[in-house]
Amino acid sequence: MSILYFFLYLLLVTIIGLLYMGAARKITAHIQNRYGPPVYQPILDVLKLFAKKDTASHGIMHSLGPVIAYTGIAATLLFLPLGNHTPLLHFNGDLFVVLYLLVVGPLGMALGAGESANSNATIGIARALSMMLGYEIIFFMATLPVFYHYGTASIYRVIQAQGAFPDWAAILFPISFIAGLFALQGLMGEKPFELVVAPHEIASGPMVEYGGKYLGLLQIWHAVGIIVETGLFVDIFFGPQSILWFFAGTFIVFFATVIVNAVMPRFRIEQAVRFYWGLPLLLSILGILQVYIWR
Amino acid sequence: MAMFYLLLLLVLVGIVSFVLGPIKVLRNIIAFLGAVTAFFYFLTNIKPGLIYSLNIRVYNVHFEAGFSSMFFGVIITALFIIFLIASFHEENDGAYYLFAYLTLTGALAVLFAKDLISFFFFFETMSLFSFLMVLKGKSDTSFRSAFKYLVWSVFGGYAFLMGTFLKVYYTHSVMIGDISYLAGGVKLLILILLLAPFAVKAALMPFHLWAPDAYKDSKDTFTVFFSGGLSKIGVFGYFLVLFKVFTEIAVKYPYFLKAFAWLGAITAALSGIYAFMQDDAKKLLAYSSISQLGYVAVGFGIYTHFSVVAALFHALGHAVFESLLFLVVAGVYYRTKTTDLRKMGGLIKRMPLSFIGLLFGIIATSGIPPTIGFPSKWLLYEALILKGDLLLTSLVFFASITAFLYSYKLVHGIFLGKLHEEHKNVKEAPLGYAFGTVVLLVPLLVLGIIPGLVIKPIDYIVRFYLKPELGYNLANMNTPLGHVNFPVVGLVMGLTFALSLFIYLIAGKSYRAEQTDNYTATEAIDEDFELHYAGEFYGFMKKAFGRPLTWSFEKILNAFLKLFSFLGEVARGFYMGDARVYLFYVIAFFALLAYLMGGKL
Amino acid sequence: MVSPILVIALSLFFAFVIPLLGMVSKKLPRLVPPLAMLVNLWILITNIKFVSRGAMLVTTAGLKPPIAINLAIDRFSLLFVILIQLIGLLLSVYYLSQDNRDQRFYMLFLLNILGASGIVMTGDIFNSFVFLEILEISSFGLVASKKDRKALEGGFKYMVIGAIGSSLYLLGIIVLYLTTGSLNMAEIAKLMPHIPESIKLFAALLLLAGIGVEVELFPLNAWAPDAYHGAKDEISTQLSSIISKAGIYLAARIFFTIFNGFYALKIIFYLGVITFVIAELAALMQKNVKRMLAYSSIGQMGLLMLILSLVAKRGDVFVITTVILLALNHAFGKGLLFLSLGALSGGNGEYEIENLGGNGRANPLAGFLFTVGALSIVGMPFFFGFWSKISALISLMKTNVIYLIALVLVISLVEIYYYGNVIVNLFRGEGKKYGISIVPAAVMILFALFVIVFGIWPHPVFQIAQSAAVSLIERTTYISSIIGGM
Amino acid sequence: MNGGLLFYGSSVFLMVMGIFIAITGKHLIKILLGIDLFDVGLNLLIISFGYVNGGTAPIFSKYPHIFKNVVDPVPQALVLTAIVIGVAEMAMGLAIVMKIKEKFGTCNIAKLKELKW
Amino acid sequence: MKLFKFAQSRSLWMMHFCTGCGAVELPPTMTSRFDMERFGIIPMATPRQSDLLLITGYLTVKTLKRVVRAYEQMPTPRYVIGFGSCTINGGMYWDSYNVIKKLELYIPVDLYINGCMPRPEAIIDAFLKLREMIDKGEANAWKKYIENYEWYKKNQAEVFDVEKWSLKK
Repeated sequence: MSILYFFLYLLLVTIIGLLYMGAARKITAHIQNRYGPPVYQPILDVLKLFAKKDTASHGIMHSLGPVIAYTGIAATLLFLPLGNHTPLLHFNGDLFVVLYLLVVGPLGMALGAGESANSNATIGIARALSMMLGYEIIFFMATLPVFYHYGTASIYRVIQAQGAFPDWAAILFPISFIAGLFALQGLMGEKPFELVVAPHEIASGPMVEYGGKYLGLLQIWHAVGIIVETGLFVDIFFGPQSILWFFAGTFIVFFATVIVNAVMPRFRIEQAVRFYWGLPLLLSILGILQVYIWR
Repeated sequence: MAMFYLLLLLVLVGIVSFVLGPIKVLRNIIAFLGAVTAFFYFLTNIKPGLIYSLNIRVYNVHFEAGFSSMFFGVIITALFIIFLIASFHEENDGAYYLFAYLTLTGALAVLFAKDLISFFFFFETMSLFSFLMVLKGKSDTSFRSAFKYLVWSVFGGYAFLMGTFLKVYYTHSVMIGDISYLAGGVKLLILILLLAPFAVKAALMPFHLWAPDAYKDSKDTFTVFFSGGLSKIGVFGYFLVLFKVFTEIAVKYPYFLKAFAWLGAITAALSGIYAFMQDDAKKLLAYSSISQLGYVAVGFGIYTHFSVVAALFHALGHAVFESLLFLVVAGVYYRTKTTDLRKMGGLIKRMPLSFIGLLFGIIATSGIPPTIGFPSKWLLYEALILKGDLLLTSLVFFASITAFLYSYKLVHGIFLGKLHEEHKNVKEAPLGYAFGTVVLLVPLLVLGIIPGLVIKPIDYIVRFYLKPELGYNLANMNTPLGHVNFPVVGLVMGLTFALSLFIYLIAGKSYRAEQTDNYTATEAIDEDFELHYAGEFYGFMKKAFGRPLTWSFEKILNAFLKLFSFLGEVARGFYMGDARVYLFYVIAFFALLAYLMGGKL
Repeated sequence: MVSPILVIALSLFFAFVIPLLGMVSKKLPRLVPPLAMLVNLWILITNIKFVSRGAMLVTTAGLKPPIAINLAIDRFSLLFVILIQLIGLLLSVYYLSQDNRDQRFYMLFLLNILGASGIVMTGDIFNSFVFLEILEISSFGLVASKKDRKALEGGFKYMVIGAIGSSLYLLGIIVLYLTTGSLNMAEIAKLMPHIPESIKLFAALLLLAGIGVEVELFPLNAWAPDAYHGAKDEISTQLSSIISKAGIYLAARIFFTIFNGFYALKIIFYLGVITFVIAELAALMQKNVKRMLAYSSIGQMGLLMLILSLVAKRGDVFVITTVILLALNHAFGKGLLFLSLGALSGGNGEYEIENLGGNGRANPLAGFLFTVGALSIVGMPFFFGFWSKISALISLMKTNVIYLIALVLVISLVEIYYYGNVIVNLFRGEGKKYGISIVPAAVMILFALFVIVFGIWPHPVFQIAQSAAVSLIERTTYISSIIGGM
Repeated sequence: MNGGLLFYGSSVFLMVMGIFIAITGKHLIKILLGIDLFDVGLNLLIISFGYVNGGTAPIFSKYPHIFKNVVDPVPQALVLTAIVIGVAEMAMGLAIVMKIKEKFGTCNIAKLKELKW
Repeated sequence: MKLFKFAQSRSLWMMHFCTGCGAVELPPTMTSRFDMERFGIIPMATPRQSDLLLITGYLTVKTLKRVVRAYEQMPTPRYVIGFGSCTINGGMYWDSYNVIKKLELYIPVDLYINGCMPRPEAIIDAFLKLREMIDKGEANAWKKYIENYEWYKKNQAEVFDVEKWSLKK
């Protein structure tokens, strides 16, 4: 029974993710005061992509790339408790399992894109991996004080440990929270740090050779990715939520990143990495020091 | 006695394979059989606790097989066999195998040695013969790097000797015994001196200058044993000095341990950065090997039960995936005669098995779950957080991020991207390499999924010195902080992979696009259009790091060495060349002495 | 019992027979030296059993010791004589392969060996001066025998310093004679306590001058680099292996048996340290391999004297055994290095590191032998040098001079640097091939064999060195067996 | 030992002159002569040690029992051999100097600077 | 499946080959005044990802080669809209030696918008027309390209070296 429950769960999250992407396009449209597509547009896009007759593939690894990407994000989803709603497997793994599974996605996509032997794709991947040097560190340093404070590495227990509104981790550790926000912007690949899929510069980066169903898979991967990344952030900083409040929380966080995405221009890659080693790094170190002093 | 017979056996096989040098086939068979018998002899007869001392009138050499020496001995001998099988494909002369066997003898003898002088003797033997092995390297720069390696390892050896003499002077015993009861700063000095050679062998930051060149220039198959096996002697040394020689180090010198951990973290981070700046596959792997050994140093620096078990497990992991990577690169070199990432590319089409080997190797190097790299990294992080120094944890995390960068650059440079014209009809790596790859893949996955198999012996070693706190069984590991069930993680990844494969299959079919059918803004491209972007892969990161990238410890060291050459100039100046001046020296000397002794005359 | 005096007599006889043989045929003189050496060795070996306890006295002209000149041989001096004769034999066999020698060279060679063995055997101080002079004059000749600009210059410098040194040595003897009234070493040793302190110091200083030149201590060794560099390779071998060993024996005999090791040895200690440091550092900067080996040889001698001077402090057997080990290792290792360098450079004397590049690969045997010699001198395991270096460090520790161990280790690191530099250069690129005939190759292999065989199993050499050291320590038995009459 | 100031003074003077010439001499032969002077001075010093004022040679066959002022014979014997050795030294030295003149073309020691540092 | 047909018509990813003077009409259609995104049409960077190819003006021999290559790189089902009269009959360049007179000969075109550079309203109309055609299943010009592939190739061969430029299927 749990297998069916697992499929349903995954489908639900994918659809919600696609709706988030539709909402994002709607928000950016309204910011540019135009109507923008209907919210369910991404679902249509995915269906259209899967309906494509035949798409070009450059080898087994090329076609397996999106598959591994989706595997990575799906596996991470399973280990991530959504609010205090406990999914199947969060007991068998903690923060580090999630962090390392998060990397499997981009690595799989990178392998596939690498196989497509297109220089745009490779430049895109080089940027994606270098960006990780920037935001991954800040994200980890932002979440570290929370885990250290509650003395556990399992996300579920961190959620339980945080009480009602006034003693959320976001309130107790404001500096780390802000640093986490900076990191989230990079993690999601939103506009100031949208160097990986920069359509104008490197023709949508790694996705340059992906068409049809591969692109469909990558869209789903991106959709689930939004939920997982924002969900992780919400779990750590916003404490125990019912499933509804959890999705509301993720949407609010997602809404914030989309707004920033709609108005910000794009960094050059070395500027982006250097930016992360500037203010956000300082903030996260302050966060850690705060834990030492305050605890 | 068993230990002495083992070493004797190895030396004899070495000599026999030297004598049989020209007859290739016979020599290879003998060499292979010798290694295998040594391995099984090692497993069957060497029991921990076996004591044996050999009296050669001048000094008596004491051997003792402890648990840790068993652990490392098995790793090193196994890697030696894999190295041997792969090396039959290269054309090596008899002397190559003689030196290989003598290096192995030195390494094993170091593991067994109980008294410090014989420890130094075998350490020097190992350094000398591995120097000769590197000297037989393939490129013309291998002389310079071999020489650098020799000077560095002899520097380590002499520091160790100095430490030994200090120890013997104060404790009047040559045995590897405890020195923590000594008074004053001398025990810190002895500790640092005894630790130096192992920091050199395991390429800790300030002592790592020899490693990249030596790993790059030595013969490819030997690098497998060199970086996988011999660096384990460094790790064994850490364990030996930090636990057996200086038992109450945590109590007496906690700051030394903290500095040691930070040094390990800095090594991991910096060599990670240098790794992804390299354009040569072997140099990249050399820096990656140094980076991985940095984690082991961090593990020892934390000095809790978790961290030491993590360090030993990571040392084993390093032996497995580092030798796997070097083996695959050796196979690629054997076929394409180049290790320069810019010249290779697209070999996945021609060498699929090697690609799988390298893929799992880099997954293990970056510590992604189903492989052996993940449990040790996970345990290391748990230990770091439990210990409480979060800044160190962040630096270690930064170092493990660099692992993703350089491992992807490696796999992309060699296997992905455009297949060059000259590699059109390159065949798969020969049997020796393929066998080694497959053999190494098994522990890489099995120990990744059920780490309990190996945690048990490791815990058994560390339990003797540190209070056991790590709860573990065959499948999962838990610490006060968190709990991981590794088979479940592996299973989940397999399940989701099957799911997404299913989604992929039900969608439409795809056709195999030809290599030139590529999006290049609709320009027509032909064969020699350079699509393979491998050189300067992270070029822009140079701008991101900016000037600090140019600082290197080598410059500081060379400035220091200038001092010696200055002194040399001064010393040389005395011998002016004119006989009369010499005469003047003699007379002046006597005049001076007479004056000094004048009082007593 | 064949009297060891024959060793000196026969050598003289052979030396002066050579010109006669020379007239008979060109080939014959070459055979004389090896024959002489063989006979000497045979004589010495038969005498071993007489030296098992205390010194053996050989009287000349029938008179009792204090009056006549006599030979006093104990195990310590017998070991050195056999060493000198053995290396002499090897070198003379080496010369067999070279036929462009004129007979005078062989005479000088025989005189040199005679001088060296004379010093080691004599019991009379003035007699040691005479043998020292014979040794020095013949080595001036040998160094200058190559008759090219470098050799002559080296020879001249050696001559100037050697002459002055030996004159001061003579003055020292006279001072000792005036105070003790006798010339016999044992006699002087017995009367030593009665000599006033300052006179004893003045005599020691003067004697130190003579010996210092031979043993290449710092201010007195200015001639050595030029002499080694100028001379032919075999002569440098002879210089480093035979002549300096005789110097070591003389130093040990005088400063230990006669002066019973008093504080004057402090000077040698400091001199030894300075020599060791300066020589090795100077060697670091050398571009010419021959000169580098010269400096390295001086450095090794400095270390040796350093250890010798420790004898006075504790006087236990281990320190002297180390001295003997170091001497043996230096004799064979350094000799091997000079000979193989000759083979590597094909005897035409261009020893620059650059144009030696690749020669090791071109003529593999010479390259291999050079590496063996270098690794042994540097003290790598499985070579005899390892044991001598370790025991040197242990003896340093035994006489609790701990900081010095650090200095010796740092300096030997420098040593490994420049030796490694040469070795690596030898095997890089392709060099010029020089033919090497069987005889010299055989000699070099014998040298190498000593170093390797006793490197792996040092037990027998330790045995001999220990017994010789014991005989040097027992000063009183030496004196009693000589003065106390037969 | 009471040879008087004359002998000691003159021998020391000779030795000092020898050394001075050897050190400051330009010409090779001058240096050799300096060394030889030093030897001669030394020999004179040794002889003067054994000198007994008014003593005669200790030949007992003619005057069997005179024991008082007999000159000490041993230093004289030593000096004999020392002189012979000095000669040998000088012979070898001059041979070398001849060859140097032939090969270097000059006898000026400043030119003998090929082997240095 | 009707749902797929609905999805295909509602989300058309457009790649406009900006030759000639039509390109300048597209920005206004994309941006806030006319906002074609509300019909699910967004510009994509590479032919692999797009299903709608807009030829926005006259084609010369040089650009036709690239258009054909881009067209072949697009996954099926793919649609082509020709802007302006130049694609129909060469427009005002009817007598120039290197302008392609009839686009029809070289790649199948689903829809033409006449007018010497149609205004954004006309473009939006065209998109809605195309959406109906897809719903009704009439927009299968891409099948014609596959069925009489040789005919198209013959025509193209007259104009440029097909061997070098076209993709080997």
